Amino acid sequence: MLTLFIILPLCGAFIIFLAGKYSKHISYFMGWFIPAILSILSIKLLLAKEVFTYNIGGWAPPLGITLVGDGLSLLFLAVVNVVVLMAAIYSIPYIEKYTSKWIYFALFLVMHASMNAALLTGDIFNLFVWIEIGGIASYILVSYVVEPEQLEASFKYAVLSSVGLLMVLLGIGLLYAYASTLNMADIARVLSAKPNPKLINFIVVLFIVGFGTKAAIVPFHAWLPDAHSSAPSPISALLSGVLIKSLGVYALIRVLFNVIGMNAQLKEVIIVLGCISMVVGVLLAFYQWDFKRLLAYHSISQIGYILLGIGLGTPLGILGGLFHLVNHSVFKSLLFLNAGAVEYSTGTRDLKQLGGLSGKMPITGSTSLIASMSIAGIPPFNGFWSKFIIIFACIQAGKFWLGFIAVVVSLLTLSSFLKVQKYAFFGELKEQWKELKEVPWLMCLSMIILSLMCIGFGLLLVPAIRSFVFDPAVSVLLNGIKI
Amino acid sequence: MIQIQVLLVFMIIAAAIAIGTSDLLGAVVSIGAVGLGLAIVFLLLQSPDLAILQLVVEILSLVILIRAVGIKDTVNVRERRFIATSISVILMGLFLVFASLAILEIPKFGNPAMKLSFLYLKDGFRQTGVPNIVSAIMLDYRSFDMLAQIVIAFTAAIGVVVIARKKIYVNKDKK
Amino acid sequence: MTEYFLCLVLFCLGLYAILIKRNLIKIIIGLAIMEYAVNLFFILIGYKNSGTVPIFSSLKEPRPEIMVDPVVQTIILTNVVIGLAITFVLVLIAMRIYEKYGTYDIRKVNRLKG
Amino acid sequence: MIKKPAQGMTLIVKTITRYTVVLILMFGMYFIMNGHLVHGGCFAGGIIVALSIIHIMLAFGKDVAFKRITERAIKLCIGLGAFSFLLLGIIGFTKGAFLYNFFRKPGVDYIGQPFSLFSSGIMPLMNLAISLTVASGFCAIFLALIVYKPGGGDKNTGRKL
Repeated sequence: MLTLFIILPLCGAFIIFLAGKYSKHISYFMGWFIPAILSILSIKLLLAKEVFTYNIGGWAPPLGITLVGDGLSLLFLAVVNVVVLMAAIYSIPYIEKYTSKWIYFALFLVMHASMNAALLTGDIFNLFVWIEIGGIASYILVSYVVEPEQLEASFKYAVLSSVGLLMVLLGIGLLYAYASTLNMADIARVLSAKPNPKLINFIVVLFIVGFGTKAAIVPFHAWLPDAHSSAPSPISALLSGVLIKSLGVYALIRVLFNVIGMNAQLKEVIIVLGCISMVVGVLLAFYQWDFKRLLAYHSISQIGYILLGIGLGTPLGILGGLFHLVNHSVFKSLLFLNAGAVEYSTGTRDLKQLGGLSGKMPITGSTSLIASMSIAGIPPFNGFWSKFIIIFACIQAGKFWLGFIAVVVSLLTLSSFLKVQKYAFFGELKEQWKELKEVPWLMCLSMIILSLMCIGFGLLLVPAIRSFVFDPAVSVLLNGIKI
Repeated sequence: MIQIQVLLVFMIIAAAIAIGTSDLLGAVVSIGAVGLGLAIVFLLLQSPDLAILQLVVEILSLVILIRAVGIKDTVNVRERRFIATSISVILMGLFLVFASLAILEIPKFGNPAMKLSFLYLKDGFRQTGVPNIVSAIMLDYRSFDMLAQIVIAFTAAIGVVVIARKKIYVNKDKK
Repeated sequence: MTEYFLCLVLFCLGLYAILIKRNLIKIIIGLAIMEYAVNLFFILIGYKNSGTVPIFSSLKEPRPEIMVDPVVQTIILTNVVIGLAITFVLVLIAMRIYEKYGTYDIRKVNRLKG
Repeated sequence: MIKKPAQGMTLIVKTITRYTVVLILMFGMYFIMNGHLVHGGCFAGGIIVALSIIHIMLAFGKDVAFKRITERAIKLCIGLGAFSFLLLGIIGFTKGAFLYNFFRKPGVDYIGQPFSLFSSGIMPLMNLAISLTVASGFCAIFLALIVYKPGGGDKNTGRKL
């Protein structure tokens, strides 16, 4: 069952590469059909409330590579597959004007497979390899429309994340030399049997630098605004919505919580990193007039919220962090898709040139309003609930100043998005946008579905649903993996 | 092992030349020297598989780097930036200090722990019928890694094709 | 220990090149040096004193106890391929940048700001 | 054997290439076939095969190489190799698990006769599939780099090689 998440996208990619050149409908069909199947499957697995394992090649864990689907993996898996489905539906009209659509969809599915595999694998070196593959596919997709800005962003992204991942590899080497095994549960067992603070601290620093580069935590965030703002919009949505989470945050928390084991010091470090990311991201976003660049800086800020929640280490904090992660991937991909829709019909991303678009593009306008209110934390939408839980967890843990910072950053986010709404969608309609039309219906469809999710995801907190969705993941982070 | 240390010093010198020289072609050739040194180290440390692979990969990447350098680029920045240089040297120094504290904790050179790999060595030949244990691990025990490698080759190939394409928009005038 | 230390020095040299150098090709070279250093580190941690190649030559005398570590060799095998792929993609992107901007100098490749 | 084209390197290089290309190709083939028995392996073998084709391209110019191998065939080989590897993995489902060595009989040591060419189940087939992808993939990369000429952008940068 778990292998399907890797086999199907790869199979689709290879078939598209073989046959997609002759008929573009094959690549379109494969592009949306495989994520659709997998998202249904992943939701079904999430509701089953079990721990799935699968031994690849029939070899038991220390010898072979095991796929592990526990609560945390399955939660991430569901989010990734749903967002990938939306981005795939959105890409079909968006990509129409470019050549080599089949290679676009092949790379898209390779990226999908790599994210799924990185989430499911239980082997630390295999995790590294799949992160690397997702990275290579995304470097190429960022520079898919070969414009100068995109090439520059892609080069920067590739160099920085390669350096980060080499650091991770050095850490894996030290870990292997010490523990002499590669399976994550095994390494955790060895490390708890013979702890060694000097070595482990160095390895932790290497892992934070490496995965932090992938997750764009603040000292290592330089690549994110460039890559996110210049990539094609569905790819931006994927990068910001799921890739930095599944390859960055997931890998970081999986390694820190389940392999190395958290202690009070490490929690402090993660909280501090999260706070810096929150504040710096939102302050830098304040001065941006490029729509997508502004969203990219907000991604950094929201990643800070997630790290803050998870770093608190209390069950409520972890719940808040994971819930905010789910919400963020929904509303941030929706915002990037909105920005893409604006760019698709007007050809510009500069907020100063836009204005009054919500009259001409009602669906884009209303969905972006929902997403903006959601990211700013206005009560009925999902962003409010997760931010509320994180702030409440801060207060519960006795760290009032953290809660205060979170509230202030939330207010700054609100003001920043009021700016977006005012300049882009409300206000006077400029002369040159008189002839605008709404974007094609497939793009509208994916935006509408995502905005419905934005409205409805507050329901995930109802205890009956929460026990399926979040409680297994929280217990995995608190108690460690069991195979 | 004294041979390894000599080779490592050779590689460090070659790498320093590759970084420091102002001639790009010379830099590429020096990086080739580093790679060849690495191939010899692999050979000395009993892994001929890797020595062959490293040699071949070195040739291929050398050819392609020379192709990139062949665009005659005269830009070469030789300027003194004391602040940036000193900050990065301090960073490197800190990294080296902490790293050398950390490497004191792992098993010494020449005495690996080999808990997992001894299982492979003991049973690998019997279970898979492959005398080359590296191939046995690569293709049978950890064949998921092999799948990943093949996906990497596939991705790089089609990625290079897509970046190198000339025509980007379907309609010429639509931009 | 000396071997490990020299290997880390090589790693630092690559990092230095990436941080300081402003030529795109030099940055790619720095990345390649870091790849080499990590590969070297792995092969060093897997070596056993007076070990032999992990390849059996006959069925008669299997002596697994004196062979060197095969797992690190598979790790390096994968890593070499990853490095090759990344180098190619980067070289091609650098060449396209040269076409668009007319230079490899990173200070002139700065249309993205902020 | 290979006709003299107008482009390419000098006569000496061409003459030597004519004799060495076959040797390099056979060396690569040897590695691919014996990857599971001796040192070497599918990846090195695939790259060596790719290098032999690159050798022809460098010495004789790309037109001669294109006569032998078209770009479409190379792309087909990339997809076919990768797909057949995945297919080998999927066939493993019938006997137990993904990527299971389906020639293995439970309880019997040494799949096939040890040290013979057709031993160890699916590994020679896997070697073949991988080397097909690797060889054609790196050929495609090299083609893209060598066919690609800077130009089309600014006038002063479109220098020819």
